[in-house]
Amino acid sequence: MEDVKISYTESLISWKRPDLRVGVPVTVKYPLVPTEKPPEYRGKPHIDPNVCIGCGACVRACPADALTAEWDLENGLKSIVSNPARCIRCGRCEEACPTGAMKLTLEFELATPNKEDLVEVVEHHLTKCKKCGDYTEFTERQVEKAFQILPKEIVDANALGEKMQLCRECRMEESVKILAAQGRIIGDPLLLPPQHAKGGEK
Amino acid sequence: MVIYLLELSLSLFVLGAISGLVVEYKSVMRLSSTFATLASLALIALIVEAYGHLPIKGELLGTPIMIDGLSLVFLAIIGVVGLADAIYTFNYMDKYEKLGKAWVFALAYNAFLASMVLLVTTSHLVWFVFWWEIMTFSAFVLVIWEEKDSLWAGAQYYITMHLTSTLPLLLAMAIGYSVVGSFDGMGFADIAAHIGTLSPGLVKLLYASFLLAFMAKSGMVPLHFWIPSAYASAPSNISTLLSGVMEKMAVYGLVRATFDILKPTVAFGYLVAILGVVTLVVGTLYALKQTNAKRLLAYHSVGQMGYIWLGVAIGITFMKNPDPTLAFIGTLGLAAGLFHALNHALFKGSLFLSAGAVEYAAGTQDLNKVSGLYKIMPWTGVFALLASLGISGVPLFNGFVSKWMIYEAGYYSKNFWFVLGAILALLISAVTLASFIKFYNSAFGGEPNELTSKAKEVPGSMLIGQGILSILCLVIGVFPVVALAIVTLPVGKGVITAGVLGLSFNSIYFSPVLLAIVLGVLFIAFLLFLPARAKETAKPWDCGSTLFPEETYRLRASDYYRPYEKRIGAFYAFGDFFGDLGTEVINRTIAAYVWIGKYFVRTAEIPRVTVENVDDLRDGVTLHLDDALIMPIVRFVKVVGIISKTAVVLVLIVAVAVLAALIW
Amino acid sequence: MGKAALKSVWVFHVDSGSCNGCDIEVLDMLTPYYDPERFGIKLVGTPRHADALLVTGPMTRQCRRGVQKVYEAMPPKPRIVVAVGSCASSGGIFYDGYPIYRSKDRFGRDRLRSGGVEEVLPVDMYIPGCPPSPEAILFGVAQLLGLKEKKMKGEYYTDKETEFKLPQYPIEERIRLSLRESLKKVIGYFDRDRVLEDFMEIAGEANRAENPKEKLHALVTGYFLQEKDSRLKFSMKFLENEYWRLKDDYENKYVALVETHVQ
Amino acid sequence: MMKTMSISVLGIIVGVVLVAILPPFLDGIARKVKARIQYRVGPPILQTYYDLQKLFGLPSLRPTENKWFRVAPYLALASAFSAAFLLPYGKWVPVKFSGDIVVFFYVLAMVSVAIIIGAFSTQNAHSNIGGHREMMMVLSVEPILGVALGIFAFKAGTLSLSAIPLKVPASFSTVLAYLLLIYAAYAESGFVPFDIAEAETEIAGGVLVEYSGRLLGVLEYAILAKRLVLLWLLSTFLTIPILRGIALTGVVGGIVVLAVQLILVLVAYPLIAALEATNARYRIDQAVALNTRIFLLSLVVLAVAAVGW
Amino acid sequence: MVTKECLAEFEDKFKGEIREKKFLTPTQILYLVDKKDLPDMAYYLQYHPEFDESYYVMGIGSDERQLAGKFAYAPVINMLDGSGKRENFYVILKARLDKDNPEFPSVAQKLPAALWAEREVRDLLGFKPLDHPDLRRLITPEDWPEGVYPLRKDHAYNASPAGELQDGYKKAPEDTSTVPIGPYHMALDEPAHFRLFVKGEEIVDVDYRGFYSHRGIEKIGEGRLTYNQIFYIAERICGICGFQHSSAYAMAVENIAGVEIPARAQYIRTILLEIERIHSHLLWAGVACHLVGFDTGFMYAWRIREEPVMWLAERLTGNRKTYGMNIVGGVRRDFLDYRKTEILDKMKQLKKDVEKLYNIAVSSDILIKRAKDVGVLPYKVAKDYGVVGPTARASGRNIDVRRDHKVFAYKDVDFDVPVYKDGDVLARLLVRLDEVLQSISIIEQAVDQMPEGDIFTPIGKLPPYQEALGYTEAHRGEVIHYVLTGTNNKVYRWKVRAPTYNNLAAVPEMLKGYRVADAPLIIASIDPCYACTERVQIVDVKTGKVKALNEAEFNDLSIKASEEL
Repeated sequence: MEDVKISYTESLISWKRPDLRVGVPVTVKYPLVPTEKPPEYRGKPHIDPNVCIGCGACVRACPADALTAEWDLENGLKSIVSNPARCIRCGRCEEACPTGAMKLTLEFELATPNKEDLVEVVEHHLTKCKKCGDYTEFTERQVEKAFQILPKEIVDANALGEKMQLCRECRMEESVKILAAQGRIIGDPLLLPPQHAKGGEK
Repeated sequence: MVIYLLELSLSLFVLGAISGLVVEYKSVMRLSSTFATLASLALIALIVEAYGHLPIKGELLGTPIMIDGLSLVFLAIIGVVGLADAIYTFNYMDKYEKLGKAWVFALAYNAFLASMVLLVTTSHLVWFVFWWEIMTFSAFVLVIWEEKDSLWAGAQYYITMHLTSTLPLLLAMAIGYSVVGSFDGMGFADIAAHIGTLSPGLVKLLYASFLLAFMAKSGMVPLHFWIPSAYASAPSNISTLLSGVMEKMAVYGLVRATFDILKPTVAFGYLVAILGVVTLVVGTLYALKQTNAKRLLAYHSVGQMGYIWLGVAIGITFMKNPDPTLAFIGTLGLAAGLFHALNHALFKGSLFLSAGAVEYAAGTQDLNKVSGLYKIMPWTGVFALLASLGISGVPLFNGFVSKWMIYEAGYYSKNFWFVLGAILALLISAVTLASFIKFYNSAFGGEPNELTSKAKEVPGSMLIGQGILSILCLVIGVFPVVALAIVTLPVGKGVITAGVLGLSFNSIYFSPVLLAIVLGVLFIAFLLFLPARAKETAKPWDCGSTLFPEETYRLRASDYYRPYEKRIGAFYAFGDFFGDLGTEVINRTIAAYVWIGKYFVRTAEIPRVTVENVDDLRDGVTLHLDDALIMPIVRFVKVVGIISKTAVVLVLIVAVAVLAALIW
Repeated sequence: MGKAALKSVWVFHVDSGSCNGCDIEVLDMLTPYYDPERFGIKLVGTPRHADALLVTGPMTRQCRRGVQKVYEAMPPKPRIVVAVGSCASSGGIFYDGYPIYRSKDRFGRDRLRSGGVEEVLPVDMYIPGCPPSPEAILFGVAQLLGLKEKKMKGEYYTDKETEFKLPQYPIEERIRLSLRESLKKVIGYFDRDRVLEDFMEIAGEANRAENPKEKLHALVTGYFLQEKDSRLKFSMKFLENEYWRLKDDYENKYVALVETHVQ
Repeated sequence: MMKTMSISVLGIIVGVVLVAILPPFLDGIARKVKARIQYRVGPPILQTYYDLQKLFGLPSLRPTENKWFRVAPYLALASAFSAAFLLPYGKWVPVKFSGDIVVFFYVLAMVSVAIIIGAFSTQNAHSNIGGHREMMMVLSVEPILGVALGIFAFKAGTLSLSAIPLKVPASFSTVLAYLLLIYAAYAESGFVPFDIAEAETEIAGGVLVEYSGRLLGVLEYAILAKRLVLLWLLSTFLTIPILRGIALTGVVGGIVVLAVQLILVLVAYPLIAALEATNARYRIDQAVALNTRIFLLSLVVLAVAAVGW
Repeated sequence: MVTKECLAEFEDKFKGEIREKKFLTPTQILYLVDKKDLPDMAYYLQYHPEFDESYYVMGIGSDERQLAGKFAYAPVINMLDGSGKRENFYVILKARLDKDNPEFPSVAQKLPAALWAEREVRDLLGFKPLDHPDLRRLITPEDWPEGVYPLRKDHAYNASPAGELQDGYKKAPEDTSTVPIGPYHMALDEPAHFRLFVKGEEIVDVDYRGFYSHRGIEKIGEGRLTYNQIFYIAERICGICGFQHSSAYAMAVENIAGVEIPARAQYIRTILLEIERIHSHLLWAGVACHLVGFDTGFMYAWRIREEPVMWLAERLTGNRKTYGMNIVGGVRRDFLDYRKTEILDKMKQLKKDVEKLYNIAVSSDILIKRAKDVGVLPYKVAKDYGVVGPTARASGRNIDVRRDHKVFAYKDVDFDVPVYKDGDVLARLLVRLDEVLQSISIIEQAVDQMPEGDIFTPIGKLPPYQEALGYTEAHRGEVIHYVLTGTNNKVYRWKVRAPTYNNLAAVPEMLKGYRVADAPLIIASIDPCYACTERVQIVDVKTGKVKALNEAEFNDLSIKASEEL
């Protein structure tokens, strides 16, 4: 209540272009002095590697394939590759990201003579299937996150803790078993954000 | 010596004329043009010889000869243009080989040149008229050379000449006779001496008849309609002579008649000036519209004659003015007019030769159809450009100097009408430039198209012919003193006696040499300092389009200056109306001629033969067993027929006129 | 290309099939606010005069020949090519459409996202953006002129090197995610995180209180007094309701779930 | 004698050098002024020098084999500078003779002629259209110049460029003649409503479309130099009649006149730039129509001069 | 509901051919008809005496072999009553075509507006319009192989087979020279190739090859993207009218889903649409000034476009152009209060600036001279070609989708639709400047009236194989999208008709008889957006002529009039 930090809207209202000239030549001083874009700007997307869980929701949301997922099932790696050279700045990745790792920054100074400079890779390790030893399609962080989201009760009730550690085939087998045993589908999609549900499905 | 050279020249012409006896076509052409070349050289030698010994009087074949400054100017024109033209003819006439009739050409061509030489050297009105008629007729024969379409143009020319040139001259002769009383005594000086005894009405008639005769010959405006078709349909070497030389005879006649026979009066000067200005405007503006190379040049001939007449008119108006400044202006004007006559002969001659070369190489006169010839015919291109710049009056070329003198004279006259004339002349100079930019660029600019890519550079002799004239354009442009030495002869020492002669063209006046040095030094300096490093070739920038028809990617000759032409559309509508009227009148007259001629002379009923191939010949003249033998006779009969027909009509007209005079 | 070239670069603009967003931004760059003429940059009407090409668009097959012609029509030196926009840099959203030109059969899904202008011309400067704002284009141009250094460099992270810490929030993660999702309905994806942050701060405080429901209501009311923006108030109100709805909902569901499981 | 000679030679050199180096500077001013009118910062004043320096350093492409294409820019530049030799600088005139004003305008027209022939030597309709527009401009402007000269001939009694300003009397018709001259010079220079031959947005640069690199630089320089030369003429015509007394006295007077001429040029250029910035381009038929109308009006002025006003 | 009696007559007249009648929405009627009388039906509807402003909108071709075993071709007519008495509606005449031999009688032989549409279906789907006056290639690249039809379902969306270059250009008429405008020309911001056949500077004939920007958007939309992603490619159909396209697409999908989006979302869309219109019109005004060499006008227009408008858009949506604001069921960002005040502030500033621009434009003598009586498009031709937007309104056509079909929040705000009768470039300029002022007023009203509430209604799965139209009035005219849903969140057929598609076909008509110098201005005067259109190519002027008797005279008169100036 008594904190002095400016509220969100005030910070937006108070924003001014730093390099604006007042007077007859209206030309901005940029690029001679640095400038910045308004806080609402949709700039280059950036993945916060500390927060990214490698779920790939952004990849699925991206209409332009600026974000791709590279799978290396041999070494158990899943890389989210972002290349703003293709990015259309629609912000769907930001919208879809369940962890807030993907953000459109205010960065607009992307020009470069070499496209290598634009590539952004976040590499994730995949978990291993408890049953067959192959790599699953879940990253380690993804599993961790899943446990954070799911209420303990549900995890326990559906034995999800086990299932998350299985590869797709093994999981299918399990599910079939349970389905056969119980005659119904378990898990409430309401409890999972839809994107994440999609991410998990793959 | 001078007379001897004249005789030499004439006898060479005669040799050329009879070289038709050698039957083989090409040999005839080579032989006759060689003789014509030699004759022209003899003429040039004559000029050199005569310079400084003027005037020279003598007799040739019983006719009185007088060579004065004025004659010399025109002898120079005949000599130089004749030389170039004869060299050009050496190969050019090969084009018409399948037409045959080489002997006619040899005869007519040499007679044409020789008659003009005699015309400017004679000092006798009767002989003047006689040579005038020979010139007219031989020109006619040459104009209708291609027979097909040119026949009508030739008829227009010849009959116009009959009515507006021969007839007035005959009338003038009659008046002269009435003054002097004997044919022998009809030297120019004699008539001039007796002119005072004439009644004012007859003097006016004399003025009018001379004016009419020379107007018609030089194509002054109401009587200019025969020029484009005649020049365009004649072979190019003939067009060169027609435009470069024959037209000038009218100027000679005008100056001679005005200053030697009559007196230069202000009113007459104004009349000539108005004719000149109207002609230069009409002719050149019409030229702007043309897309046929030779028609364009022909209209320019009309226009440039306007300049000459304007110059002469200034002379006529002001030379006798008591105010020494104005008298000097008059002298300047006359000198400018004569100078322009010489220049016009040079550049227009060269241009007609170039047009002929283009036609020779590409097979068409249509400027819409040719392009990129510079790549194929670089020399012709250069010569055409030099001559184009000359006629456009670009500094450092001869046209500029004479035009500049005309403007000077006009502006300094401080007479509203003459200043207006000078302004119009200045405007028309720009129009000329525009027109020649079109002429040169549509033929030589751009890339070769389907038609022109097959063309080849013309033979050397043709290039020499063009080269002589074009290079003279440049030489005279940079060193006008060379030409002024001749053209000021009549002003200073010849027929014109003006008090002031300040035409020293080096310091206070325009100095093209200085300009040339400045321009040349700057130009070369720039070139050396910043040489054009254009190594990589590229295709013309077509906005990046695919499958683009490159051939149509340029302005066609008919497209140039359309907005401007539209702007002055009213002028063209007006002009066209009178042009149509004139054509209608002359066509009716031709019809009448033919009708009357037919009535009196039935011998020359020879079917008109279109000679495209051997079959054509057979169609027309199937009865004759040997074409090669019979055709000359057929042609001869034809010529005789024409002569007798026209002669009959002429006699009839004269008779009626005399009858009318008697009754009156 | 001497020193003078840096003070004077004439550019020709080529569109290789772009949506014209970039084209307009290129033109926009010429207008008073950005005025590249102060660096000697001028837009010219023919490639003959141009030192640099600004190419936009994903390089359609129909355009390819024209673009090549433009390139060849430029003077042999310096022939700078600038790819403006994401399409020009990589083919953009259109990269694998059927009329888009591709040399060989590259599909454009490699890390460099090959595609666009580079398929036809050697590119000297990429300016990605959809469309790049005039400032972004100016930045690229300034780099060409040597006024600026490039800012981007490739980034490569692996999960082993970075420290992963699951963020902890005062409310349950699943409820947070649900709220975040439904907040899109009310205030849109852009503002939702900040609103949610504010809410979570309040909710956390409320959760520590004895009667969270009342406390939260009180705090939200307090927030109302402080915040002027009606939309934020509206969403705060919405969040409060939604929060309790979800909680209750979950309780009910969970109870039902447990019950069925027990069965 | 030697001293006056050397001073006049010096004056001439100063003048010609001014004409040689000023054009890009003036263009720089114009660009700056235009930029300011458009609320922009605009290029540095010396920008045109940078542009030209760059162009001079670049190779050119050869879209045609025609030699004229390569010669034309140099000829244009040489012509523009040759015309500069006829102009008075202060009291010093490099070259003068009677009637040199006619030569002056013809030599300037040669700039256009060279450009036009260069433009037509290529197989490019844009360039050709540019050439024929330029020609039409020359065609329609020339008579107006002619009338102005006619009036000078009437009123000043001379056609010498250096003598007209010394002799021209102040009268109604000379004022109109001045206006005509200014109009004609403006139109001939190809400033904005009349930049029809180079219309970038219509015919992609028109006469310049095929030129590149150094040739383009030379051509641009020629065009700029031509503008300056015309402007210098106007400045002379305005300055010397006013400073007639000073102009005829000594070296100092000459220097003063030269300075005033220069200042006038420097002042006039921004004005022209402002005029350029606030006008759209005419279509060629509209320009021709305007010019012919002015020509017809100018004939009235000529009559006025003939009457003696 | 649609005025019944008007259609009763139509149904009666073509009783034998109409198989089925279906209301897609209350104002969109689909008739399943036999192909035989297609031209007559379309003609009847376009020249319906009571719906006097009706026009042919587009022809949808689709490969419905997976659905119905046949191809389908469907001309769409916008039934507009100029007097405003009746409710306006769209009629879709869907005809099924044989799957092996997709022939149909060409509508274009009766309606020139259909010229392009039928060339398009020929190119992209391999249909065979019988008796079409000009069946040259329109859309596919010049080196696209013959016989490969990219929009057929058996063609992969990313397959790009190589082929030989084919010459589909008109031969230059006798005695003319050819002046290319484009593909790369200063006057065109985008590639398009106009081949002007000129005599002097006068244009006698025109050939047009466009579709340089054909990027296969519809196919990508049907192939790679889901229906939610299509927004972003729809937005990139055109960088200027992106939001119009995305809104029209959204509207079509929402029509299929049968949801009414929240009122607040409608208002936000309206405001953004108008902001887009303002920036586009100012852009156009600037370009028009630029084309006639009036650089200060250009700079002025673009300056006032930049500062209030573009920067405003940047703050409202995060980007200057591609707003990325739409989603099925609503919008993605909300307008917080400060954004609303910002809009109002900027609009106040803009209003002053625009009025000044208006004065500058109208007081610039030469600008008026250049624009007056140039590029005249008579009312009749405008109707025949189905010209839309400001171009149509400058020719006296009183049509405006915003008003006529009451889309989004336009039903709640007051605005005028400026209509000029002159049909020249000047009229188009004035229409646009008037519209900017109208737009400002619309925005002000919309901001004032903006209701509270949600901005987005979530929509689950779309029902498969349903179709509907969505439309907005873009700056250049009516944008119309047709969507046929598929399974798996995909779209089965998505057809876009941008306004320039209709307008461009009429450009050669406007060009003829004017001069090369006018050409850039005339071409620009319809505010062409090739990127929009090109999802398509060539106008044949000669063959595509359906002219009023006195049109030639009319043109002559107007040319003369322009010369007088």
